[in-house]
Amino acid sequence: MLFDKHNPQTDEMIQIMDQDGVIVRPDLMPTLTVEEMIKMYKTMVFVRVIDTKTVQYQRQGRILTYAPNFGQEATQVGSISAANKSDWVASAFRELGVWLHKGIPLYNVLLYWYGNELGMKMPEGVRVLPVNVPIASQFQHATGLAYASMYRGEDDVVLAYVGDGGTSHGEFHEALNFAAVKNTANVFIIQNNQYAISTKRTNQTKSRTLAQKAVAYGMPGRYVDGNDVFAMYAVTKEAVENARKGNGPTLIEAYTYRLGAHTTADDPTVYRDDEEVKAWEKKDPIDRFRKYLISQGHWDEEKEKQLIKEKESIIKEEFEKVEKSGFVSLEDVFDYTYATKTKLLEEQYNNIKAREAREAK
Amino acid sequence: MLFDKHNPQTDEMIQIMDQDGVIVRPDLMPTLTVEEMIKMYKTMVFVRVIDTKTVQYQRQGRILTYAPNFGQEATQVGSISAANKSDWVASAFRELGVWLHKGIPLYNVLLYWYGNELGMKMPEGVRVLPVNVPIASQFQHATGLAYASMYRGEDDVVLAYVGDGGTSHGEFHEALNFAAVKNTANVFIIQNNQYAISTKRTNQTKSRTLAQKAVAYGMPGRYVDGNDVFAMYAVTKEAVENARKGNGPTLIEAYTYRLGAHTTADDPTVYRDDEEVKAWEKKDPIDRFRKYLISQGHWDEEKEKQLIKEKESIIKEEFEKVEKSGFVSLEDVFDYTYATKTKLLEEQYNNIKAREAREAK
Amino acid sequence: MLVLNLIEAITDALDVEMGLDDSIVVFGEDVGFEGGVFRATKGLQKKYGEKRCFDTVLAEASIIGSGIGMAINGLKPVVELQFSGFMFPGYNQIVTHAARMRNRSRGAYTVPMVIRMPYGAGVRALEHHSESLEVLFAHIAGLKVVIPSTPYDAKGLMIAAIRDPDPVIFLEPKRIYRAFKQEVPEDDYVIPIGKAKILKEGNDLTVVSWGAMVRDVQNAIAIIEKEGFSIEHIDLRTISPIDRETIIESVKKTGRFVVVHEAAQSFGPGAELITIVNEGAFLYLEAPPTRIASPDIIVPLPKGEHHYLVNKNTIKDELEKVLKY
Amino acid sequence: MLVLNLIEAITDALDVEMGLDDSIVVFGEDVGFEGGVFRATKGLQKKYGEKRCFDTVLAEASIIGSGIGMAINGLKPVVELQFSGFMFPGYNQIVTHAARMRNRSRGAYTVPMVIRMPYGAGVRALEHHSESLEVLFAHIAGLKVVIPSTPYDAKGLMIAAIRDPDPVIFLEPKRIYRAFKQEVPEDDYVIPIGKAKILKEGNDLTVVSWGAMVRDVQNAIAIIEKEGFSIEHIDLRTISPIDRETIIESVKKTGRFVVVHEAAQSFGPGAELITIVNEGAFLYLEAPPTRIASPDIIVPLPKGEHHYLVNKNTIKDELEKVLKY
Ligand SMILES: Cc1ncc(C[n+]2csc(CCOP(=O)(O)OP(=O)(O)O)c2C)c(N)n1
Ligand SMILES: Cc1ncc(C[n+]2csc(CCOP(=O)(O)OP(=O)(O)O)c2C)c(N)n1
Ligand SMILES: [Mg+2]
Ligand SMILES: [Mg+2]
Repeated sequence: MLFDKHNPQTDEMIQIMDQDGVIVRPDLMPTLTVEEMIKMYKTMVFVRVIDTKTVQYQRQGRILTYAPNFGQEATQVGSISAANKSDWVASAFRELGVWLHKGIPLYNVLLYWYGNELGMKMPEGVRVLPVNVPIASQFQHATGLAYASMYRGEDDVVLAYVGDGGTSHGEFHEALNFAAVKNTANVFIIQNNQYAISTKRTNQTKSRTLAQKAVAYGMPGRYVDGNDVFAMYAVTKEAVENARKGNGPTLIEAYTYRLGAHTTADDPTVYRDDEEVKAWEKKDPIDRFRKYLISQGHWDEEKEKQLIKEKESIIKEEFEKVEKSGFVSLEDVFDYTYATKTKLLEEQYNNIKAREAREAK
Repeated sequence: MLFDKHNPQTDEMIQIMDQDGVIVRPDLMPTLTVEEMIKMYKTMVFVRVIDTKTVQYQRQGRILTYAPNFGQEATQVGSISAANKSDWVASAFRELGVWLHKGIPLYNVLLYWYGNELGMKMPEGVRVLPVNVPIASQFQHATGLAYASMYRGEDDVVLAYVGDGGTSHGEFHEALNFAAVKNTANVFIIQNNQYAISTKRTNQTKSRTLAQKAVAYGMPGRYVDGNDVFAMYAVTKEAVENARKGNGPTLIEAYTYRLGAHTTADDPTVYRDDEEVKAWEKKDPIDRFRKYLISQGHWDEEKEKQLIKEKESIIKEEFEKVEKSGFVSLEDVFDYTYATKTKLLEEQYNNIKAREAREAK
Repeated sequence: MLVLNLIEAITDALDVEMGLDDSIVVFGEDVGFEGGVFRATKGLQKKYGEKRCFDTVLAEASIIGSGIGMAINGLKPVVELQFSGFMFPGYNQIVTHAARMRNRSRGAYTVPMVIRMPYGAGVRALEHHSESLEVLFAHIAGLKVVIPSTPYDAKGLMIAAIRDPDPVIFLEPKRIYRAFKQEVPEDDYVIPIGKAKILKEGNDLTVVSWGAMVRDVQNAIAIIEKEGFSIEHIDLRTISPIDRETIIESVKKTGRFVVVHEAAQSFGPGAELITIVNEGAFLYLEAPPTRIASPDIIVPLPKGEHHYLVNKNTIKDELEKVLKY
Repeated sequence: MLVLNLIEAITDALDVEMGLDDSIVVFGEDVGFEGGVFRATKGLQKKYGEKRCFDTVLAEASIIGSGIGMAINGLKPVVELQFSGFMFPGYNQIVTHAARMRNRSRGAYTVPMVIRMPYGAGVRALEHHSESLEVLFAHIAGLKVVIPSTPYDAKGLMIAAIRDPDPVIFLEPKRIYRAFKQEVPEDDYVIPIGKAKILKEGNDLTVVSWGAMVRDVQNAIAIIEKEGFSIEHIDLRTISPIDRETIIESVKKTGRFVVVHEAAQSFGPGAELITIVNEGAFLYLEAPPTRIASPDIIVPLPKGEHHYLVNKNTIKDELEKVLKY
């Protein structure tokens, strides 16, 4: 156990790599192969490229709303890389790095933001719950998923994500308490990006760290530099393996920053200074990781250029496919209310179908 | 500040008087006049007498349901004695000692349990919210009451009570967080009586103490012997005065035990051992206080006998009055839905009135 | 054949189904060790172990929400809310998740879950222990809502609810939990959700009721039929989806319609039924379709409750009015 | 006179009333510093200070619940829920406390509070951002429910809601927040809660609608009247308590009735209105009273939303059917 001496009630944040990409705690450095690191790096860059492009598409009026992840790529990719394929994820809506790593096709993600539920139909074997809009409520599902696995004697772990704002919600509290009492294999990750829309983290709660909220549940809490992909990986790995062994849940606070807007409907300049943003840009998780990889001889400018080019063409291609996907069919809108349409739904469906046929003429 | 070195995360429980009525921490002993102590003692005995009698009445079929307080008298009376007349109370349903101290007439309390809402109409100047059945939801009202006082620059404090079971609820969490963020004058008191109906405290949460949940809100937490009236008084006093000075809320766990049934509808022998109950009977808060008072020459057997006789005759008298109160009028049932009856309510009222007139014939 | 009251029939249904299907888990506040405050789950923990029947922490949103997670991951939770008046903290999970997971995931994840709760007034209880909230569920797409009125139906509907691939709200009329006993088959059987039951055929008037009110209506009908009227009495059994066909057919025959319910009048379940009758049998109506419901007030505490509950006399008087219209 | 759109009229109402009454406090998620995600409270924090207009933590039950405490202790809270789809976590506080405190305390404590929330579909939004939930409030004794359809009404109703001694649910049709502007008096004025408005008199058919739907109905009526029909159009404005008299009088005159709403059909608000018409004007009816409502499905995401929303064509077709019945 690496981090069990960690006390989330102090200001000591777990960091392994500093903002210059230097490993400051070699003793804590996780064992990752070069391939694994490169895979993580590539996913992080992919997230950045997708965000950049999608925000552009939104400005061009080609997509309605989008919640970008700028600055939170290490939090997401570092944590999820510590999980197995068969581990579950219950996320909110700002976890693109998690979703891509878990195998949700980019097409699906874009289709969802484009306004089609089909995007959140998970492909067989992708154990991720759909985008969850009511803040913090997904934490409750996470405990149930874990209970069911435990019930069958399976050792799958459930990772759940929430924002700093979400920690204020009653559902956050109830789920953590349930998990601790039932000793379920849950890892609860707070992406503390310092804001809930316009509301500052410091106005959200008076606890010094969000990780220390673990004390309320008799659960370990970890306060981690969320822009340090290695710290995120190492801490999550320990929590995941601990849970897998039947030792119960952990709460992790990933201390990070939302460099972009809350969603494309939001204008962050209304409520925060440029200076603050600039200070955090220096801690950029991708820059930091790149510096490390370059310093180790695993990466170079040429590869970077190629990677970006490649990813840009993928997003372009996938988005164009999405744009061609058209509307959701009337069938789809009706067919998933129940396993079988009720007679009344059948009737309502037929009425609308007839009206649309008339209108089409 | 007496207790600010106290750490609710250790097992150290604040106790001033031990179970033999001996003052073990004279340094912490609050300054109370003999009159004040006697008043507290009398209220505690009154609660016990009322509980005993009312449970009897229930067995005789003269009252429907009742939630007795056996064993929790020090928790209730010790804490509320530390508050001012103008301080507010948001309690649950098992706070008889609090209510009597605040000045709710016994008649009202009995009328309520008898099944008449009028019992919870507080007399002018009694700042207590009515019995609150949905567990933990009253904590939210407590924060609002406190905000309103603060808003007007008044220094009233709001004491809120909840059970150990209630700490699991989302509303508990949200209210504590709100209070800490807004720095309201709230004192949150958990009557940890070890059970939520049949569910043991140890199955309710894995935190070692309930007081340590304060850490989640960056709020002081106090772990107190709830059967020690002096400890309850001293700790609450500090929290109340601290809040009054504008230093924000405190969470207090009163570690106590429900010696009786959850309510008269409950049979505790189904889910707990006699031995456990017997062990706690030795810690009885009234016996303990009495021993102290006798040892100091403030009390004796004769006074005790008289007190019980006097209180017994009061409850008897009041209950008989209640039994004569009859039914709730149709007016009362309709008149408080809105400030003014809607036309529809007027119509419904008239219909029922006419039907009842027909039936009466 | 067993001879059971309504709550025993529910216990029996749970027992039978748990015996047949390992994936069923039963939980809620005080549900495990002591078998629930009404003892609906009595004996199940002893028989099936703590993993399959357990006490939860005091948190309704967590009861429903964790149940949703379990259902997605292969279990069939049957959860209890102690009283329907305490469902509100869990309502967010019911409406925004249980009812929507199938649609949100386009069928990849489903929530085959039963949410049980005792409901209704007339037991002289504390505040929040007497509510009739069927509309708050029936108005929500993605939920089914069931209310039995007899032990036999309770068992068959509970088994149907457990086997249903979608979330079912199972409202138990606690006023008649122990009101009477009935023969109930020992084995499993199903009463289809969505099918009303014609309790009694008749020609002059159709009366629809459900839950505890069925017996009050039966008593009123018994009196009225002595006056020579012939009344058709339908037990709705499923509040959503409503069996419109059975009701409409009946009104086409009788020309008159009354619905009787415990829930508050305004925006209550009766309004939906009257509208269905308007939609399906308007030209057959010989009198205004009528609802008999509780007034739009808060359910009074015991000493005022007699003012509140629809009683036999009200029913009788109203039925007569409609018959003589 | 000011010329304002609907959301500006709400801001203006809050501003005017806060100026007149020190006890009004305004709060909710993001309501203070940035003035709310729709900017309904824009400028209020700057003008009245952080104590009177502030951001809350992300917790709806705490927003409502603390508001209840404030109201009991002398303040008049006007709280915002960011979208009506997020009211569910606060619903327990609304139903079990805001609606009941007066009754529970026999008038000693009251909750003069306004709970504002944008509601309704048609803005091509994410899940839970398009719900029409008026029934979930209107069915609850102790609440009043108001929905404006114009800037003028929005201001007058908001001021009435703030001055009302009981809790008022104020549903704002966000689809028309900025759809059009209207002259609005600068000073305070009140539109009484519980009073519908006859937008247009007519003889052949009564149509009731509210909120964003009013404009769609007006458009449909404009087309139909060209065919020579005369239609009476009523804006309900208050969903609870309903102005039954105005509706019944109108149907007695026209003999035909249609209600149009965005909320789901089953157990929806239309059922209550149809029942009221049955109760008050049965013998005047020349055609079945009819509801035009959304289907009983989950509001689709933007690429499917056009299937969902009742549109002008549906309204026109249905009105014609009733007129020609
Ligand atoms: C229950 C609920 N209330 C309100 C909202 C509206 N809302 C959407 S995102 C958001 C802020 C979330 O902040 P945080 O939890 O920190 O996550 P972040 O957006 O920063 O990733 C709010 C209030 C919601 N989605 N759900
Ligand atoms: C929200 C809610 N859920 C369930 C109940 C039913 N109930 C009444 S008392 C109780 C147990 C309360 O336990 P605790 O908070 O420890 O208080 P105690 O009764 O021990 O004083 C429960 C579950 C309720 N009143 N409210
Ligand atoms: Mg955030
Ligand atoms: Mg307890």
